[in-house]
Amino acid sequence: MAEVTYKEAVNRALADALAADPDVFVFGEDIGAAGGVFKTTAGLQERFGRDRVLDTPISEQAILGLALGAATQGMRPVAELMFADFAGVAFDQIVNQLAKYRYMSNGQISVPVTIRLAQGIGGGFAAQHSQSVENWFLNVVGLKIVVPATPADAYGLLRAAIADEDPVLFFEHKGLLNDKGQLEDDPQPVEIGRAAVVRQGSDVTIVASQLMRARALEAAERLAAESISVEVIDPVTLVPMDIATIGAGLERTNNLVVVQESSAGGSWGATLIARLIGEYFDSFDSPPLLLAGDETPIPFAHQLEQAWPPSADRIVDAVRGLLGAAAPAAG
Amino acid sequence: MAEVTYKEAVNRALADALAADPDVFVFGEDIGAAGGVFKTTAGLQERFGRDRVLDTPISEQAILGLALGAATQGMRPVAELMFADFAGVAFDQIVNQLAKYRYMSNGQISVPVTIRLAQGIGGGFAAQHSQSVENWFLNVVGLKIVVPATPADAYGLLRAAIADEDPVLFFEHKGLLNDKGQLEDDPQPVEIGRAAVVRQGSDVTIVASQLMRARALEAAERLAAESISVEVIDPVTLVPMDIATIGAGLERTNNLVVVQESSAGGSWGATLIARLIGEYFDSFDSPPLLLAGDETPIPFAHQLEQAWPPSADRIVDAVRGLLGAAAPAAG
Amino acid sequence: MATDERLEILRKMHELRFFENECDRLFRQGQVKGPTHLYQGQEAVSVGVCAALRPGDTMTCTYRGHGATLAMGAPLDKTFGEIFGKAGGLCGGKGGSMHLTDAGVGALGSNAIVGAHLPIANGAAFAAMRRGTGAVHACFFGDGSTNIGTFHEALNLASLWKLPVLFICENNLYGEYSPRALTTPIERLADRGISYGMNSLRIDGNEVLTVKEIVEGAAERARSGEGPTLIEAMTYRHQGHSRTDPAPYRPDGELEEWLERDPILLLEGVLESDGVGADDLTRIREEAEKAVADARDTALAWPDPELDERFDHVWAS
Amino acid sequence: MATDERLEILRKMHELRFFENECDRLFRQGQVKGPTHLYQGQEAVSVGVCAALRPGDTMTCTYRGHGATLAMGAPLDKTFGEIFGKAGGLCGGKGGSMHLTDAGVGALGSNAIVGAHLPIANGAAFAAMRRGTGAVHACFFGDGSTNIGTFHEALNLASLWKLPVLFICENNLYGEYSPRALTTPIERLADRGISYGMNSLRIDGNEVLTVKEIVEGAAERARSGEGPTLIEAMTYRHQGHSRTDPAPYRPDGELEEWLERDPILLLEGVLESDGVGADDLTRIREEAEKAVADARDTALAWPDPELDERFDHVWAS
Ligand SMILES: Cc1ncc(C[n+]2csc(CCOP(=O)(O)OP(=O)(O)O)c2C)c(N)n1
Ligand SMILES: Cc1ncc(C[n+]2csc(CCOP(=O)(O)OP(=O)(O)O)c2C)c(N)n1
Ligand SMILES: [Mg+2]
Ligand SMILES: [Mg+2]
Repeated sequence: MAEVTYKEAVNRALADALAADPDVFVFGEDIGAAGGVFKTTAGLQERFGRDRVLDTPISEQAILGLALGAATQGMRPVAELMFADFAGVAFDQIVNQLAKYRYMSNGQISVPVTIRLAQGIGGGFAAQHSQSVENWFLNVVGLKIVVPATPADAYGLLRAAIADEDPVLFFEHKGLLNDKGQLEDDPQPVEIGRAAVVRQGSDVTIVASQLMRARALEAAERLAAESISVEVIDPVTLVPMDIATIGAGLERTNNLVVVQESSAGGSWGATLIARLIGEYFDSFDSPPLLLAGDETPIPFAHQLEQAWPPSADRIVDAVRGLLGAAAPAAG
Repeated sequence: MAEVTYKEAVNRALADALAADPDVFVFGEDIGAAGGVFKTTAGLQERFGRDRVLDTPISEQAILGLALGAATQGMRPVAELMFADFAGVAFDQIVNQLAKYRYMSNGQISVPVTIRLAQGIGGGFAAQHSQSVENWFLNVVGLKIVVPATPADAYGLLRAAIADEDPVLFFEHKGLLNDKGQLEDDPQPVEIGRAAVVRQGSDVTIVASQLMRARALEAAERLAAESISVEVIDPVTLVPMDIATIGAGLERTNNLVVVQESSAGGSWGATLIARLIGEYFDSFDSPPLLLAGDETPIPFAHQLEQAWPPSADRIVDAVRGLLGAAAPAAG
Repeated sequence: MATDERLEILRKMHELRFFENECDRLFRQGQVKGPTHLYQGQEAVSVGVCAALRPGDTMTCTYRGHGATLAMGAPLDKTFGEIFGKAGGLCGGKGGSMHLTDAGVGALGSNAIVGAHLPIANGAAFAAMRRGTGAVHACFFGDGSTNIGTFHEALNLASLWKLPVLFICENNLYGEYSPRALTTPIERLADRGISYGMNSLRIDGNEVLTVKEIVEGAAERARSGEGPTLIEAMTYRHQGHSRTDPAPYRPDGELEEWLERDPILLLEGVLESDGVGADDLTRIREEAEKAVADARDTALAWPDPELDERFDHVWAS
Repeated sequence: MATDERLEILRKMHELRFFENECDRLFRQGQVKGPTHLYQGQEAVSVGVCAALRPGDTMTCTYRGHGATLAMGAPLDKTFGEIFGKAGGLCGGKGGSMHLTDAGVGALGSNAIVGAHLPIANGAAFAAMRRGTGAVHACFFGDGSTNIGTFHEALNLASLWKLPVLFICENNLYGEYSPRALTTPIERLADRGISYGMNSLRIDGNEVLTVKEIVEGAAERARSGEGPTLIEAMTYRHQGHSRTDPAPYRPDGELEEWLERDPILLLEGVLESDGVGADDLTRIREEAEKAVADARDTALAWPDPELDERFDHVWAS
């Protein structure tokens, strides 16, 4: 067991995958010689050579297409999109190609591609470099979507993603890169598709991922002081979503708050709520609440940016409101 | 009043907009000399000339960027993406540029762009040419999204879209192009953002758009024979969604079914349900139901394709199940 | 090249031609649903290219891909079956006319998004290079496709990394209903290779033996690590863009001129002047015609997929 | 060109230089948040280009766009204000360093997605052409940006439609941390114009007067309907890619060589040899320095935006 940063965990997962399987290769813009703009790939090219850790031109469509094509031949490409927002310039390759390739061929061809995307708010990068874009892909069937919040999950899920026969979008949150956490000395893959109950509680279930997870935990601490017992669940994987674990949490607390960084429209939070209300209708004592980013593009100025996504304050207030409203009905 | 097809209504809206405003121009691949692959732009180039109705190379990014740039100068571009699925190759221009341009400039620059996209299942076009891709844009703030189902709405909303100062994605459904309906002799724009109650009913509210609207109406007819009274609401616009009209319907019937062509994840149906359950929690006698396309890419073979989206049969069964289940609770 | 080999090339061209004629007929009869983009007139390109390939080489192509898929060796019946949406089709009916895949023969998929497969082609070539298999990848696309962004990105990367890929631009003078001049400011598309420092040439795409010879050379370069080649093969499609297009935009006489340079006639002419008898030529043609008719009947008799099969093969795991 | 005009050009270059030096200093002090991509060393390109433009012309540029935005005429204080995220900034603090817009002077926006503004540039030029205003559009981008799909699509369409747009490729030898050769298989990027039949040239981007003269010619062509020009301006950035980059990848001596060809020194040399006195040069420099310092202080004193302002200007209606 050692303390590592999220960034180091990603780096180690890449290194271990490269060491374990000659079919793995890692590539993207400035990830080789320079070790990546966020240094998540630092040292990999020195260690594994320029044949397996490759710098590319600024050509996101060429990068993802190459990953797909190499995967058809059984290789295990790990492609980086420097900022997740750049998925926009290669969207077709993800949604019309990668997601559908296997199906259109009737299973003749598998495309075990991992795409790493650095996403999220907080760096003063403004509207085109700060989005959490995981939701852009929810309506596209055929992609697994992973959103680790801790170093251990980052390591384990990245190993699992690379080993997976299906394409996986692996979202690294820029705001978590320097967060620290424990990692086993011989860390293992973490199964894709499992939510984690990260705090026990009996009054309300908060579902929150990545940057919002810590805020939910902070809110839970503060609410505990008011004798409100909060359960926190990290979905960890968005597709496939672990409905069973989250539904079980809901059945324990009968109140649900989903906290997500991005706006509400077409989001995983909305999708989750719609699904749970259909399947667990009688388990809700109060209306499920979706706390989401503002209904605007992300502004640059520091204070505006800080105000944009849900804060621990907003979560605390929301839970108070919810339980206040629910109490009579439950009593 | 005259009977016209959906396709003719689109054509007439374009012609009227071109005639009314010299800043309007219409362009896209094969839309000029050939009148478009679906013939929605037939005759426009002959009438308005090659300066205002332009054929382009196969360059979707160049097309949408040109629209945006011309709009910054006060022109009113109407760009066509031949198949909506091709939004994938120009996604950045829509989500990172068009949607954010006004905001990032703090309102200095408006981008009154209309993008016409032909979407939908039913032509045997398979996985890359049959999608309803409206949901790809829901998590991106700054785009209005319009999904007309009738010739009158197609005409009126297209005129409104072109006149709108904000970017509008105007989705034409391929399966409706030859549908007929009435159009006024002097048709007027239809306000963006208004849902339409297209059938009165008291037992359940079905919300359905485009191809699903007729199926919902058919299901309603059949259910009427079983003395189940179905209200049908067409959202018409997905962003901004007319929550008030739909919520009022829900308050009348206390049961909700949303029927959409596309899959469930990250969809407008899921978003609508999540929002309504939050705002109208006490109005639901039964769990809201989302009937959606299968959780697969769209298959080619005729029978498989037909089986993919919700059918009138599936809607009838779902409503029966819902009311059967709801009856005891309501009684 | 031995006469036998050339006769096999002729047979393949006939098969492609008869296959497309059958598709056309069946579509017009309404027996088959969905769009279709036929290949009559361009047979020398894919047959010539694929004749220059070796086992283990791979190929990607476009929605106008019946020809290239057959030229790679996909069986006639399963290819028909896919276009008919049959359970026994190459892709169990999930892909259809625009999405033919036969991984076993290296046909990695036809693509319905213009230009999307060019970056994918690079990937297959990259895998071959890394593994040192000596394989090359042939990537077919049209003249109109050279205006989309993926063309640029893919050729740049292929040249930079010296990937063993052959970019075969089938210049049939039109992209959908638009003649080249309406969409492209230069006439010689092979010149676009200059942007990438790529070996590039324009060839007569109706002369199958020329195509084969040129591609053998380019493939040899690619296999030995000298990188990709862009080949602009001048050809013509005898039909409209798709079955709903009567091609009214063609100048008078253009089709007729190209029919005189029908690639099958050209090859027959070469063979005749080399002494192959008319009866041999007729026999080959008739055998091909019969093979196509038999395959069609076989495939037509196959069952439709079960409705539940639509849920299969979304996920590997 | 009159001496006065050249002195104004020198003043502008000094302003850009001092402006960036201030940004650098303030960022390093942590007084300002967010990324920043500085422009020192490349001033001759945007100042030269914009000096060749007329009122009514428009411009788009990249995240490395402080210089081009100022060169178009955006005020120093409001530009600082935007980078500081102030309410009084060009975009009320919503845009920041990578998204500077001053529509009043024709600065239509810097863009943080590589290549995304090239198609947008075409649109502004199209509007000018349709309305017959005679305006041109100047579009700035880097060497690394010539490998992305939008570059190809935009140049093709611009040439086809003879749009009055000037594509100014600022070749500063690097895209982020990658030298040209790591990403691009040809050395002369101007050659990429061949793909579009476009008038193309490579020029010394550190000689501001050359830049201005060449661009005047290209603008004249564009205004008179002869279409776009691709100009590859050779230059160098004195800083790393962004503030977190110490540029360890530079070969020894490279920076020093380019510092000898600092565009400000080069222009001062020309002016001196034309008889302008050292005191005049000093005065211009000091005035520029003071103007920048004053603007900085003005902007720093502005209030931050109110939190509720973040909801403004999403929608026009
Ligand atoms: C990205 C994209 N844009 C547009 C289309 C529609 N489309 C299909 S084929 C075609 C013309 C392609 O022309 P060309 O590359 O010359 O190939 P050909 O059909 O002549 O073989 C177009 C525009 C598409 N399928 N994908
Ligand atoms: C689509 C996209 N890909 C990658 C990036 C990240 N990125 C920002 S600047 C840059 C390098 C651009 O180099 P160049 O065009 O030479 O411009 P310079 O920075 O040298 O001015 C890269 C890769 C981006 N912003 N957008
Ligand atoms: Mg063609
Ligand atoms: Mg550069």
